[in-house]
Amino acid sequence: MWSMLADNINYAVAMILFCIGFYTVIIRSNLIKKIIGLMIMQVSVFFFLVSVGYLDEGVAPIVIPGAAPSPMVNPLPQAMILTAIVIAVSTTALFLSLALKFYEHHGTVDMDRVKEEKR
Amino acid sequence: MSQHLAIYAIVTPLLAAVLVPIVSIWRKNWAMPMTGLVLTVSLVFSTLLVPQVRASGYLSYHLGSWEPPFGIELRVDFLGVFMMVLISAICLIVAVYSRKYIAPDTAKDGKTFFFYAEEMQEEKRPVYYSLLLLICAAMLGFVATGDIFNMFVFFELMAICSYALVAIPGTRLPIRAAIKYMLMAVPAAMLALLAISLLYSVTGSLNMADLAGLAGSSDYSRVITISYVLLIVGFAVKAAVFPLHIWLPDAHSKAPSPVSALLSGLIVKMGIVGIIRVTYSVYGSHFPSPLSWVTSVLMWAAAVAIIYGAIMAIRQNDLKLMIAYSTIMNLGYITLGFGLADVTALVGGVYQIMGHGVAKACLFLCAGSIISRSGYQKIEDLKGAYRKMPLTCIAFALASLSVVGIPPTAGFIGKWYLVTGSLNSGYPFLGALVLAGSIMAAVYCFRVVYYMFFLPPSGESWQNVSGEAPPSMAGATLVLAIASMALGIASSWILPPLRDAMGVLLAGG
Amino acid sequence: MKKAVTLIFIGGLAAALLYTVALLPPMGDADNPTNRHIVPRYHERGEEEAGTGNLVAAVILNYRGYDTMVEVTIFSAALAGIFAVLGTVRKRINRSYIDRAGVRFSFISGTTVLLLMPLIIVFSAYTILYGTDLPGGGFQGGAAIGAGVMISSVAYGFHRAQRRLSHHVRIILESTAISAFFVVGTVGVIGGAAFLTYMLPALTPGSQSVLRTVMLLVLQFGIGIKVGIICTSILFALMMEEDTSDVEHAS
Amino acid sequence: MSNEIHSLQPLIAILLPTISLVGLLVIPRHRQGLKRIVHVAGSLATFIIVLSLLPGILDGKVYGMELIPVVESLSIHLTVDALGYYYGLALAFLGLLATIYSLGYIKHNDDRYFGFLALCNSFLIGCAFSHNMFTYFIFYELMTLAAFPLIIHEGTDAARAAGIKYLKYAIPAGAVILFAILMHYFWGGGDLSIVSLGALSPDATSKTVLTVIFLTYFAGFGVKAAIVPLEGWVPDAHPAAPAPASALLSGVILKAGAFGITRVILNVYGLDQFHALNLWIYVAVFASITIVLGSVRALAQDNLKRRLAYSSVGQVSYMLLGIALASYHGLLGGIMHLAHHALMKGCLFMCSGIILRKTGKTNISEMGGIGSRIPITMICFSICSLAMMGTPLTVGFISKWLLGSGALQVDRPVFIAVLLLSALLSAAYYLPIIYTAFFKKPETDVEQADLNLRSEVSHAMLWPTLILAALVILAGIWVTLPGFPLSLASIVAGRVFP
Repeated sequence: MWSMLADNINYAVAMILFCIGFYTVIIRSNLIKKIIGLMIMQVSVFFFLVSVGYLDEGVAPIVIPGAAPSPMVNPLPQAMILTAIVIAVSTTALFLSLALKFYEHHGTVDMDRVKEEKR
Repeated sequence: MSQHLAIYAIVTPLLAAVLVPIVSIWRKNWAMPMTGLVLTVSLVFSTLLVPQVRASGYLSYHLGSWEPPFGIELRVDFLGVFMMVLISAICLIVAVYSRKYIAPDTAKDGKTFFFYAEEMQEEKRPVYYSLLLLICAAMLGFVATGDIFNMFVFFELMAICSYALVAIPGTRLPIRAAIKYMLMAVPAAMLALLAISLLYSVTGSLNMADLAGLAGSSDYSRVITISYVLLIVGFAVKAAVFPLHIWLPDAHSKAPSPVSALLSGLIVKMGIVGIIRVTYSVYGSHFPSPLSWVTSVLMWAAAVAIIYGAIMAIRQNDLKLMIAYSTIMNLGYITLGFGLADVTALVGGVYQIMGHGVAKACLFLCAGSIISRSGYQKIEDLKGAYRKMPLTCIAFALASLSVVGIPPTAGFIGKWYLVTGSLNSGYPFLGALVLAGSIMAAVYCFRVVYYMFFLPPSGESWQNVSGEAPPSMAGATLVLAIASMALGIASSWILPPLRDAMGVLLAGG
Repeated sequence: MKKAVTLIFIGGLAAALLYTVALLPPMGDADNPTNRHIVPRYHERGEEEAGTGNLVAAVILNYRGYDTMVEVTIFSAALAGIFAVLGTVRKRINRSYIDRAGVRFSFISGTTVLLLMPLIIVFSAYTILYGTDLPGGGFQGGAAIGAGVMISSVAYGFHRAQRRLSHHVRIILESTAISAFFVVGTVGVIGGAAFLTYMLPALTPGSQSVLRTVMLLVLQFGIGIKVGIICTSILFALMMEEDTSDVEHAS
Repeated sequence: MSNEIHSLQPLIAILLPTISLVGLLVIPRHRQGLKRIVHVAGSLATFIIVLSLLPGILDGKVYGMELIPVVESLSIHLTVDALGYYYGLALAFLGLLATIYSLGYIKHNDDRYFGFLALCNSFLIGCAFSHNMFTYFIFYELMTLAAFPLIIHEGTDAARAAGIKYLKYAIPAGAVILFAILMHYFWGGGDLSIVSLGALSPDATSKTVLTVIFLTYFAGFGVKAAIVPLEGWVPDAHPAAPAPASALLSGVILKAGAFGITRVILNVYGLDQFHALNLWIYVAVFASITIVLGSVRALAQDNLKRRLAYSSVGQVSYMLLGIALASYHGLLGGIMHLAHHALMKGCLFMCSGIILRKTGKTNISEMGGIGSRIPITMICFSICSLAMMGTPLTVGFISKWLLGSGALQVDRPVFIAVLLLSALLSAAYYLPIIYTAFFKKPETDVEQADLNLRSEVSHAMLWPTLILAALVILAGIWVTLPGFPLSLASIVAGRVFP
């Protein structure tokens, strides 16, 4: 088991990062920190995916005409990451705008400081 | 040409979503007609798909003409096309309703009673319509795709649009509701993405049909189980399965009413459709071990959700909050239909998706008409509403008949199948629970109906209400109400193919 | 209390995930399922099938072009969402903290930007043009354009950047990518193939490849412009400040 | 059913009352007279259509038509067999008279009232003509909801409270019935037919399950049929509702529950199985308790309509008792009592309505001497109350006699004791009313004064009362007239006891 963890150290790091991000999202009451936690989660998943795509002594998946054929890493996870990055950027931007509006309304980005109120 | 219908039903709204803001730079009031036109096109295309799908069990479309495991495949089975028709129809009605709702005109005596009038600034209206189109396209793509990563992408598109639509009034409570929603939904989406990556890392494929085969014969069955659980959790947040429902009441009650109708009627259902999809088309067939306990967990969660949602709905005093909690309860019904893992119950659940979608959209739109017309949100303020807004109140009453499950409405059919299914799979207790739930539904629905129709207005209320909502709004609600009746009577045309489709699904296909 | 519960929950999650990691196939192994199942075809026939030496671009634009189409739509959705939350330009005065802090057009930064700007534009154009065969592509180039606009707006102040690139212009440019995808896909349909097929079966092989290259370029530029504009718009939307006189408390 | 003759008439009979709804929608508000004509026309046409089926039914024909299937293998299917026709005829007739009576009685907000009256009629006819439990349940639930506005029509707080109480009883009852139907559907092999005898085959499942299903049905329908632990809504709903509505309530709506139990006993289980499973004991015991308790509670009431309501609680159980006895005469008497009680109690409630309108009195103790003021009404009242006690030459006597001999046929004399006891009790609570009305002097001189002006009410209210009273006598003397209860009930009993 531990040997497997050692082999897949990237995976392990990704998972730990994921949990750190999750913890931040839950614990921190500051919106900006929550957003940072979300980004940590996202990045950890990207890290995991790119490690999945890795191949020992593989080169970038670019076919150069006339070059000697050498093992190339897996392009599919990279494409998936590109998509996921766009999603992450969009989510973060939207969340930041919400935080901005929250700040305009309440003068703070700390969710606990704001008491519940009815419409 | 006909094989391209599915893709164009999805792509046309996507394109229109970016064209609507451009057009409305010069022509302000073309936004809604464009939206309506495009959604009609989608509706027509999805409806034209039905005969094809019924003829050949499912319809497979290879995008970029790459054969499946290498490219992305659209795989529309009967469940998919069923959902596509439902989605485009409800989105169309909501778009028609929204026209007067977000762009109110003042009443005869010059003063406008519209509640969101100052909150939906004029420059936000094209944005609203393009978000509406995007979310419709996202849902269509979500139910139509046959590729699990593509499913996730559409899921995210849908999620982002729904956050934005909840927050569109820009005032305090909608913003807070949207933040709460995102704080639960984004980590859930990340869990789903992680699950998909795990699945990919042990199978090397993303195509569902392909995965179904690989997952069965994989050496990494435990990883696949874990990825299944993570994926289910990711979808369950969207589906507001019981312990993960916390975001729902705020988001649904604070959003503008058409958006609440969309959220309650369709978007939460997408989570359950996703659960059904991945369970039966990816993991289920050759790999039944996760089903056994995960589905039973979901079943009991659903049982709790029914009771909890009903009790909370009875205790509410705010109209939209009550409807939102009733949504939690009905999601419990649908999840129960899935959790029983029995064909009849699943048919009941899916029929409930449709019946509840239509009825709940109608309830929220009626609440929107009443609130925007009179500003009253408390239930006891609705006394005597019938005298001022008869059509809206009638629509509300019909829809609540369906929510309660009075025959012959769509809700009744769904409950009938749920109870039969629970008897079928040896849980008569749950069947009784479903009926007890419908009694409680009667308590909270008929209370409102009783206030509306049989009580005189209290004091000065409803004095300065200028009367019925504009025809487009009242018409939209009435259409939905009548549909929820008709779907109960016409069920015999929908049920047999649905039962066949569910049979195929449960058999793993 | 909350901390404790969260720690237990997160600990459980971490344990489960690490356990999963221990079960996963060793990283980088040549006969992992990921390297055996679909990818070999991409490696072997990717170039002549998809017409791009950059296999990532091949996957993005060709094998999984549909994903990319939805992806660029997500960008528009995010922008629409931000407009929905913050409102668009018209109701807001185009002022930012840069304008308020008296730092107006510091000579050094201005000159630097003046010198850098052409390079950035050229570089991004290059990235987009050669993205099909070399590292790069529409997203990267678009990001470069966006960065260029950002530094210029930081250096010259926000309102001047606004004047150069008004809201309406951005709205219009923002639709390029999806329109490009729609057009390209429809061409495939007209040609009798499926949506997003970059070839017309009617044509001769030679003109096939020409058509395909054209289409790929159309897509790359569409994506590039779109990404750049979106980055700019998001920046503008977030930089704009409410005129504090009419902060709406409509609640 | 195999020998079912396809005919549209059942459907037309169900749809006809709704023409008065159309009348409500299209006729402008100020043309009230025209509206009322339309209401009467609707219910009259219904009655005529139902009557037009009579000859065929007497020849033992069975009409029917299958409407759309709702759930697969379950369809909304209308069938007119003898039992259903008998119930349908009774309620169409009473509905017609109640509509005419309402013209004189209802004073305010009558659009809502007449609309829901018409809906109630059509849904009740749907119940009567339904082919399977599924159809029955659909119409039953709709009828339950449609009766609510009738109960709360007066709009007073008491009426609202009564209406809410009614819903509190009726909606859970609906859910219970639905659960029973689903169990029946599941374990009965998907056959919910209620026209063939003994559709639920015993070999399908175990005795316990059959018993459970039956008791669930019994509890569900028992709420409408006012079986004793579940009768709580009846004494509140009747006084609150307008007189014609309460006439309908105890005349036919209470019977809808009893009719459902009858269908379950006769057609779902079949008398033999019903006995083999010893289910008759539950029914007979509960019915007897209800009969006695209802009469005893009636004694204590001073409000006239409350007393009548409790009397209905007792009377409806006569039916169930007769059927539970499972002897030829008992069955005959039980089924005949459905219509007999509808006639008597309808007339009584209409009389109470007239009393209310003319003298404004609701309590019996204040009714001194009204007999000399509204003599015709009070004579009708006396006839019906005598019939209630079972005086010979009235319908009450016939059903009691048949029930008694039915009890003897299966020699269980204890039930004769029950019948006699209830007869005595009903004498004890009806005779004082007659005495007060005719022989007691009013308290105050003022009333004494206006006794001299003896004026009956409008014809619209008087004639239905008279017709009912006349029928009570006529059907008591000329029993065998075709179309009268005996002719139809004997067909039903003849099917059960060939």
